[in-house]
Amino acid sequence: MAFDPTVRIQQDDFDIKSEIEALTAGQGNTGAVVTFSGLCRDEDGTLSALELEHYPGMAESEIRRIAVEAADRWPLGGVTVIHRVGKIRPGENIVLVAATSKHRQAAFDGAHFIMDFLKSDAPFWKREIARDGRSGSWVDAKDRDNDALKRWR
Amino acid sequence: MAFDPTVRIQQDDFDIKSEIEALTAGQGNTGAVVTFSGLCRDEDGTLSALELEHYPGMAESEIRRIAVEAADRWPLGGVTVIHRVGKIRPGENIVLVAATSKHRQAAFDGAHFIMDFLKSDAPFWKREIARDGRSGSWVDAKDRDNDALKRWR
Amino acid sequence: MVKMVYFAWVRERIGKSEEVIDLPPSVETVADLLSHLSRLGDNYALALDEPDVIRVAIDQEHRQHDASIGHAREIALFPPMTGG
Amino acid sequence: MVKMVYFAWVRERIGKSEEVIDLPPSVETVADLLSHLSRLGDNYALALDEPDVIRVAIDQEHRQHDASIGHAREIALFPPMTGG
Repeated sequence: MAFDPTVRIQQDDFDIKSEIEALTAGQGNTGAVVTFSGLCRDEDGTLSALELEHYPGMAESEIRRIAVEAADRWPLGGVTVIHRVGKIRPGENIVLVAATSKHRQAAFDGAHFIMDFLKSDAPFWKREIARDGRSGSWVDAKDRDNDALKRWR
Repeated sequence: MAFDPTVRIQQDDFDIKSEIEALTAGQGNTGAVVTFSGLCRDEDGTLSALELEHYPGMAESEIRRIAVEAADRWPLGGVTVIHRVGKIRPGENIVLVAATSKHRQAAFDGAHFIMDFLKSDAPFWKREIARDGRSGSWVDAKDRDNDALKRWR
Repeated sequence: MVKMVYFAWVRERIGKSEEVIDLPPSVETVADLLSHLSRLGDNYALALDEPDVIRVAIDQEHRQHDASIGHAREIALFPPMTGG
Repeated sequence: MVKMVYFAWVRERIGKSEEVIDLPPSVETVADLLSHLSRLGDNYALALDEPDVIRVAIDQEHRQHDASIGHAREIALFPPMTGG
């Protein structure tokens, strides 16, 4: 691997434009940038906010491990992953995965792979805070998130 | 299809952040945004610029046709495609494809599909202007761009 | 009478970006059109030297070489596309 | 002596986010640990009611239930992850 992935866990929002600029600055060989942004949905207007909890230390190291594995599988130029924690309102960003490469195929696959494994391996948990003021319920893990891993085997 | 894709061909650069905001504003059901940005590479420092030519009218309608086909195949919330023309320097943006959906798989597939077919079907041509001042040569189409279409059949 | 438009190196080799031409009745398909044009001069012959490479759009839609020209209003000739 | 850390509804049901506990020598695997904990009180029993669902990390690395605890310094218990 020719680079060190940028991994941040933070309460604040991120700026996708400046993250792309940081990834591509001075990288004359970069022809493709793929970004995935995960947003908080409003669940048909019923959701007031998500509360995001994580395992400090392990969350960063798992994301870094996944990014390094992606860089072993595809010729990536750089990777940035930012995951927000704390209270996140509908419409706000939750997570950013950005991957660069010389060509588009590697950038698409790398970003998609990182996102799929982040879902299943990175220790974050979401709680839904409903608009009717009831204390929230923890989001259940989805079968489709495990199914999504099959494409990479 | 529940939306009208945004398709623009322009000389000016685009701002990926404001394009994402335009796609997601008021769309409480959007949980995933995937963007592809294609950048002008410097070709190991030999390239001064790319000159992008297009077929006005047909370029827009082909991109729109591809976006509509993507929206028929996946449950997309919105699509934006911006392709620049004219002189583009190394490190600058050439093209943006952005797709939104409720879940990430559709957004990844939709953006990837649109980009693969844009490469093969949208009437744009690149000429390389070399740093040594020689008049440029037209870029040849790549076999791998045709190969890339196979995954969608 | 049909409007021809040319792009990229097809345009450069023919030496113009568009023109209106008269097609003889014997020109029925795209392939007929390409061989007709290539007899109009060295510039056309050079541009259409490898006809298999030439992409064709009729009224701004991609067409194969065996397609009928029909009542085309605008026919575009160009190399394989390299956008994106 | 091992530091236990709990997250999400495991943390809520046990009622604490971390603690240091003494493990009897009979606790050799993750599965042993889960059944040991579930006998420590109703809160643990509730949290670990469906042990198959519980994910485990030893020293911040994912481990299966048949993994040996060995010289673990920190063991984390949590539900399936729902980030991203």
